[in-house]
Amino acid sequence: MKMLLTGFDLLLALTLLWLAWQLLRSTDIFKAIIFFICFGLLMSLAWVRMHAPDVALAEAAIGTGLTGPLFLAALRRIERKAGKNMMSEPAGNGEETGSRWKARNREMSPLLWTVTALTCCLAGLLIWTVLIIPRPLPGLADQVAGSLAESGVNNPVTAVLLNFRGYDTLLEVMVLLLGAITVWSITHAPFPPRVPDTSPVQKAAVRLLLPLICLIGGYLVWQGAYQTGGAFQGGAVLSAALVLLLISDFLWLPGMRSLPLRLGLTLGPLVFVLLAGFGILVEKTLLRLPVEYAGPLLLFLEAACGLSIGLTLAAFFAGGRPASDLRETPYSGEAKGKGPAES
Amino acid sequence: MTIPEIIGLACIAAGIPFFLSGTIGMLRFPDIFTRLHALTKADNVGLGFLIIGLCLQTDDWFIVIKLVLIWVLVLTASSASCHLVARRALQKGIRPWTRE
Amino acid sequence: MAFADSWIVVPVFAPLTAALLAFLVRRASFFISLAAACLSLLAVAVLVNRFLVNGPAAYAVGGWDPPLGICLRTDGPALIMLVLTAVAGVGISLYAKGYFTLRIERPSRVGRPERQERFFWPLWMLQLTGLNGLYLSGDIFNLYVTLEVIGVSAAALAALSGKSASLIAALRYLLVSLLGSMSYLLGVVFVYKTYGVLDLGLLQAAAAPAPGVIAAMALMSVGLLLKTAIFPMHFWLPPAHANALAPVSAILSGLVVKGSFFLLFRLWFDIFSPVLPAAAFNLMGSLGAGAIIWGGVQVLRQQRLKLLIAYSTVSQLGYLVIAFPLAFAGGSSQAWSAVLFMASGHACAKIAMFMSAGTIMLHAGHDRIRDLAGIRAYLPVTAFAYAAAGVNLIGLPPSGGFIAKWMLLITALAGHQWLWAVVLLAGSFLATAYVFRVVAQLFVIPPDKPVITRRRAGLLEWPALIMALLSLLLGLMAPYPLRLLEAGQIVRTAMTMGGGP
Amino acid sequence: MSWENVLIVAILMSSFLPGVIIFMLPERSTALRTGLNLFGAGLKMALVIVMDLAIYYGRIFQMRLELMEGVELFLNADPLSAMFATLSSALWLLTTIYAVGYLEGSPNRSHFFGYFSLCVTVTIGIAMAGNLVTFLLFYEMLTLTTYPLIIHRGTVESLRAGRNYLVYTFGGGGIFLFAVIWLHTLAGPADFSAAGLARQLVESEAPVLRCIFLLMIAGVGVKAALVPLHGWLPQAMIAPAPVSALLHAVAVVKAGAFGVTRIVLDVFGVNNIIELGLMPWLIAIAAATIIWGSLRALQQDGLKQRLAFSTVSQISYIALGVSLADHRLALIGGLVHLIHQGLMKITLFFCAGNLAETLGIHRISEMAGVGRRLPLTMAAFTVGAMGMIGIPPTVGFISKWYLCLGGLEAGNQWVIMVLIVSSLLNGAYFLPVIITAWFGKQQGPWPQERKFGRLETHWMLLIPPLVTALTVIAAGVIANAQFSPLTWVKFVVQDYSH
Amino acid sequence: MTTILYSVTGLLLFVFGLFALIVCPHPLRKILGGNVMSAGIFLFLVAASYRADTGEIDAVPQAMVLTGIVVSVCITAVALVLSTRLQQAADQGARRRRKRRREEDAGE
Repeated sequence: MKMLLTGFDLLLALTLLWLAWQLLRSTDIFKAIIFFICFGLLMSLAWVRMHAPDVALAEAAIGTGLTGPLFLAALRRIERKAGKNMMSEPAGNGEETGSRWKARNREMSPLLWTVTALTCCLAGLLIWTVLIIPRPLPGLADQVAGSLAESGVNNPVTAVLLNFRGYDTLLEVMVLLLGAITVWSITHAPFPPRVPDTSPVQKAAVRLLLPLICLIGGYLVWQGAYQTGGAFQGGAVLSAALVLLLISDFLWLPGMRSLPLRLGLTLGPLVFVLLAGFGILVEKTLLRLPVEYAGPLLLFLEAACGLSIGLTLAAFFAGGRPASDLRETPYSGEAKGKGPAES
Repeated sequence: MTIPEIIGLACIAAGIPFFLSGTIGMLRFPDIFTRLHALTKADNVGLGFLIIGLCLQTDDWFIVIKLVLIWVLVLTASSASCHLVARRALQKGIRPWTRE
Repeated sequence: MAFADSWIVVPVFAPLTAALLAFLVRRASFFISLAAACLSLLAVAVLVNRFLVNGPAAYAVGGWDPPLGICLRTDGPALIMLVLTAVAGVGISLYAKGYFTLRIERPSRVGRPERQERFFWPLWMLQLTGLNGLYLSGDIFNLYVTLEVIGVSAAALAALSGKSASLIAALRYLLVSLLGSMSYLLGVVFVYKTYGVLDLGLLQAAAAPAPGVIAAMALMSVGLLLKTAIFPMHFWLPPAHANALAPVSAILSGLVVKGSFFLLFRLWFDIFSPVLPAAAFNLMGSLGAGAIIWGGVQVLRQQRLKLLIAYSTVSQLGYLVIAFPLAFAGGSSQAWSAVLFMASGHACAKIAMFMSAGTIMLHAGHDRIRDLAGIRAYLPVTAFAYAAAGVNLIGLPPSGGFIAKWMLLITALAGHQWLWAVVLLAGSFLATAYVFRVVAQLFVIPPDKPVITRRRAGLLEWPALIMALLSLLLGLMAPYPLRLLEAGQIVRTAMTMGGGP
Repeated sequence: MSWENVLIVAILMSSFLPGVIIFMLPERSTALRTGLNLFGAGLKMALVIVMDLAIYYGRIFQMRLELMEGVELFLNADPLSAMFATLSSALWLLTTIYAVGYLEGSPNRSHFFGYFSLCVTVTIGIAMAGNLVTFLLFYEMLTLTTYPLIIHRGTVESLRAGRNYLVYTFGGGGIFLFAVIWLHTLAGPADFSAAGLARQLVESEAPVLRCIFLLMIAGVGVKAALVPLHGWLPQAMIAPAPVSALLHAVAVVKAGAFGVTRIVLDVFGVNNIIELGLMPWLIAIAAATIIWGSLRALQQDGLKQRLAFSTVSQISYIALGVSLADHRLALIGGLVHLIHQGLMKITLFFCAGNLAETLGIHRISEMAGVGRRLPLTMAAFTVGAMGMIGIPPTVGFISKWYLCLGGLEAGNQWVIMVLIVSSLLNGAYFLPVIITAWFGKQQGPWPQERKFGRLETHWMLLIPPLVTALTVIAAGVIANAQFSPLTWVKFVVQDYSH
Repeated sequence: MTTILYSVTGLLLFVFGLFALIVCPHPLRKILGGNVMSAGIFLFLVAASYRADTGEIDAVPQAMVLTGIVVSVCITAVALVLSTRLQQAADQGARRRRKRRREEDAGE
C-alpha cells in the first residue's frame, strides 16, 4: 500500500511540475489559463493527500473554481478591446513603460539567460537548505488539541481560524473587502452593451442549479464547525451561484442599486468588529468569546462572513462598481446618469 | 472483505474502461462535436459505476445520499456545458466533420 | 486584563471601523475618517504614557497566549512609529479634504474628482489600519497579512488618479509587492519549519544559528527590501509616487515605505541579530550607500517636481539602510534612535514636500521645475513649507534630520568606518543640490513678475506647514523621543516571556 | 530662571520675534514694519550694553538646552562674545536705518526685513555660542538666513551668485560638521574654555588632531574668506548695498574670523597648537590672504568688488593676530581689528551704496569729481579709507600698531614685512579713488541722478556713514578711554594671558 | 519521504512562478506566475508540518494556507481588473490620438 501511495505522490508531483512548465511555455494565453485550471484541480488532490481536507476544498472552490473564470473573463475583456492578438502595445504616452508590454519573441536573450541561471541557483540553494534541516520541531498541534474544548467548535482548522487566531482572519476579511473596494474604485462593471442571446438550456440549468448551489453553500458554512468546511469554502460556493447569474445576463442585474450591495459586502467585517467589541465589553479582552456561547456566536459569524465573501468574490468577477454607485452624489448634479462614460 | 465491498470493487473496476474509452475518444476523434459526444457519454457512465461502487463500500446513509447528489449534479452540469460548447462552436462557424 | 489595557487595540480598530462606515455612508466619509484619525492619535498618546510608566506591554488577542494566539506588543520603536503615523494621519486627512474640495470645484474631467474622493477615504483608512497593525503586531504571519493590507491599499490609492501612466505604475507596484510578500511568506515558512513558533517574543528567545534561519532571513529581507524600494529594487517607486494624487504620494512616500522598513529593522536588530554574520550588515550598508549616491544623482536629472521628490525618497531611504553596519559595529541602541529619528524626520519632511508640490500643481497647472519661478508671490506658506522640509532632508541644524545625521556620523567615526561617513556627507551635499535647485526657483521673484493677491487655499497650505515645522521641531526637542527609545531599550531586556495577562 | 538667563534669551528674541512678525505683514504696511525693526534694534542695543556692564563687573550669563544625551545647546556670554555681540547689534541698528532708506519703494520688503532680522539673531547666536556644537548649529543656520538676502534681486546674476555662495558655504559647513563630530568622538562634549584640549590627548592623538584642525580651519575659512575659499565674496556683491554692508562688515565674514579665534583660543588652546606645530601653517595662510586680497583689489574697477577684496585681506589681519596669540600684544591687535575693521568697512559700504543709489555710480572710473556733488559722503569715505591704510588718528592705525608690536615681540620678520607691504598696497588701491573723487573733473552728467531736496542724498542714507566715520576717528583718538574697544579687548585678553 | 517530495515540488513551483513573474511580458501571465508561486509556498508550508508517522494534522499551517489562498485570490482579482482598465485606458488614448491626427489632416 505504501509503495502505491509514494508512486501516486511521485506521479502527482511530476504532473504538477509539468503543468507549471507548460503554463510558462505555451504561446497562447487561453491555453495557459486552461493549464492553470488543471494545475489547481491537481493541487487540491495534493492537499487531500497531505491530510488537509479544508485546504483541498478551499483550493478547489476558490483556487480554481473562481480564479479560473476570473482569468477567462479578464482575457475576454482584454481581447475584446485589443483585437485578437496578444496584448497590443498600448500607445502609452511615450513613457518607456509602454514598450515593455510588447510580447518579446522567445529567443534566449542574454538577460533571459542570467535570470534563468539566477532562478536555478536559487532553487538549488532552497532545496539544499530544506534537505539539511534536521527533524522538524513539533508544530502547534498539541496546543491546538489542548484548548480545542474551549474554542466552541471541534474542527481544529476552524477553531484556529476563527478563535485562536481570530485577529488574523479579521484582517484577512478586511483584505477581501479592500479588494472589493479597489475593484469598485478602478472602473465600472463592464456589462456588455447588447445582451447576447443566452441559450434556453443555460437559463433552465441556471434556474435549476441556483437554489441547489445556495443550499450546498449554506450547508458547507454550517458544517464548518464539525468537519471540513467553513466560511471561505461556503462563501466560494455561494459566489459560484452569483457568477452563474452574472453570466446568464439577467436584465435586472446591471441596474442593481449599490447600497444593498455595499451592505452585503461589509456585513462580514461589521459582524466581526461587533463581536470583537462584544469581547471587550464582556470579557475585557478583544475577540474573547465566553466559552459557553462560543459555538453559536462563531456559527453566526461564519454565516455573515460566508455571505459577504460570496458577494465579494462575485464583485471580483463582475470587475467593477455598479452603474448607480456614484449617482446619488448630491452636489455634482450633472454627474447624474452619465454611467461608464467617464469611468 | 465482505461481499458488498467485493461487488463495489468490481463496479469501480467496471467503470475504468468507460473513462479510458472516453479519453481515447477525445484524443482520436476528428472534430469538436464528436469529442464532446465521447466525453460526456463515456465519463457519465463511468462515473455512475464509480458512484455505485463507492456507495457499496460505505455503511453511512448520509454519504450515499451525498454521492448520488454528486452524480446528479455532474450529469446536469456536463450535459448543459456540452450543449453550450457545441452551440458556441456552431455560432463560430465550425461545421461538423463529414466523411467524404 | 484590565479594561484600560484595551487602549492598545484602538489604533487598529478605529480606522478599521471608519473604513467600513466610510464605504457605506459616502457623504460623511471625511468626518468619520477625521474622527478615526484623532481617536487613534488619542489612543497612541495614552499608550505612550502607559509605556513610560510601566514599560513595554503585551496584549494577547482573544485571550490565547502567544504560542497559540496572536499578541500585540508596544515597545519604544513601535510607539515612535505609531506617534508618527497618527500625527501624519491627521495632517494628511485635513490636506486631502482641502485638495478634493478644490479639485471638485475645478474638475479637469467631469465626475472624476468625485470618484477619487469617494474611494480615497475607505482606502486611506484601511492603509492606516494596516500600518498600525504592523507596528503593534507581535506575530510573524500576522505581519504578512498586515503587509498585504498595506500593499494592496497602496496600489489601489496609486491607481486612483486614473491616468494611464499611473495605472501602469500601480499595476507594476502591485506585482512587485506581490513578489515581496511571497518571498516574505516563504521566509515565514522557513522560520516556522525551523522553530515551530510564530510569535516574535518566543522567536527572540529561541534565536539559535541554524541553516534554515539564514535562508529565512535572506528571503524575508529580499521581500521587505523590495517593498521598501531600497536601491537595486527601487524601479517601481518613482513612477508610482510621482503620478499619484498629491495626498496619495504623501501617504506612499511618508508612511507606506516606512512600514516595511520598520519590520526589516525589527527583524535584523530585535529578533535575529545574534544569528546574522557581519558580512550581511556590510552588504546592507553598501545597498544603502548605492541608494544615496545613485538616487541623489538621479534626482538632479529630473525635470518634474514630483519625480524629483520621489527620487529623493529613494536616496533618503539609503540613509535608513546605511545605519545597519554602523549599528552592528557601534552600540545598537544608538543606531535604533538614529534610524527611527531619521525615519520620522524624513516622513514629516516628505509629506510636507508632496503636499506643497500638490498645492503648486493645483495653482500653477504643471510641475515643470523650470517655469515655477516666483511661486512665493502667491503661495508664500507653501514655498516656506517646502524650504523647511528641504532643510530637514539636507540635515541642517534646526531639523530632526541634523540630529539623526549627527548620531549616524558619531557611530561611523567612533567605529572608524570612514567609507560610510564619507557617503553620508556626499549624500547631504547631493541633497543640498536638489533641494536648493527647487527652492531657488520658488523663492526668487523675477523683477517683471506681477505679485498676484493671495488666493484662498487654507486647508491646502497649513497642513504642509505644520508637518514641515514638526520635522524642524523634532530637532529641538530630541531628548523626549530618545528617552522613549532608551526606556524601551532597558525594560526590553527584562521583558517577561510571552507577556500574557 | 534667573534674570541673567532671561536677558540672554531676550537679546536673541528681540530680533527673532520682530523678524517672524514682519514675515506675516503684507507689503503695504511699511510704517509698522520700520517701527518694529527699529524698536527691535534699539531694544537689542540697550540689552547688550546692560550685559556688557554686568560682564565688566563679573556677572555670568549662561543658558543650556539639552539636545541629545551627549550634546547640548549652550549660550554663554564671556567677554569675547560680548564684544562681537555689541559690534553686531550696534552696526545692525545703523544698517536697518540705512536699509529702510535704501529700499524705499522696492518690492518684497517684508520678505527682506524678515530674513534681515533672522540673520542678526543667528549672528548674535554665533557670538554667544558656549560650545562647538552650538557654534556649528548657528554657523550653518547663518547660510540659510543669508541666502535669500543674496538672491533678493531675483536677477539671473544674483541666482548664480547665490548658487556659488551655497556651494562654498555648504561645502565648508559639511567639512566643519565632519571635523566637529570627529573631535567629539575623541574629546567628548567640551565647552569653550581657555585651557583647550587635555594635555595627554594632544600627545596621544597628535596626527589626528592636526588633521581635525586643518579641516576645521578649512570649514570656518570659507566664511572667513581665506585665500583658496574666498571666491564667493566678490560675487555676492550683486546683493543690495545694506546686505553687502551687513554681510561683509558684521555677519558672515566676521563669523568666520570669530570662528577662527574660537577654534585657536578656546577649542584647541594656544599652547596645544604651538606644540602640534600648526602655528606656522596659520600664519602662512593669513599672510598669503592679506597679500593676495590686496593685489586682486588693485585690479578691480568696480567699487564694491574692490571693497570686497579689501575685506578679504583685512579679515586676515585678525587671523594673523590670532596666529601670534602667544604674544599678548599681537592678540590684542588681532582682536581689536575685529571691531575696527567692522566700523571702517561698513562706512565704506554705506558710501558705496550712496553713490550707487543717488548717482547710479558703480565703477571707480565714473567717480571723477563726485566729491563736489556728495561732499559729506565722500568725507566719510575718505575717513574710512584712511583707517584702512592705517593713518594715525583712525582706529586702523591702532590695530596695525599693536600687530607690529606683537610681530616684533615674536621676533618674526615675516609678519612685519607682510604688514608693511599690505599697508602700502592699501594705500595703492584706496588713494587713487580719493584723488579722482576730490580732484578729478566731472565728465558729463551722472548716470541716474536723483534729487533729495536740500540734502545731497536721502537723510537715512547720509546719517549712518557719518556716525560710523565719527566713531572711526573717536575710537582712534580716545583709545584708552574707559569704554573704548581697545580697553575692552585688553579686558578680554586677561583670560588668555598665561 | 512524502514530506521531502512535496517540499521540493513546492519550492520548484515557487521558482517557476518567480521565473514567470519576472520574464513574461504579458500581465495576465505574470499574475498566473504569481498564483503558481503562492501555490508552491503553501504546498511547502503544509508539507513542512505533515507528520507521516503519527498522522495527526497540525491545524495552524492549514489556517495560514487558507488565509493565504483567500489573500492571493484577492490580489489576483485586483491585478486582473487593473490590467483590463489599463488596456481600456490605452485604447482610449490611442483612439483620441487617432482622432486628433485625423483632425490635423482635415485641418491642412
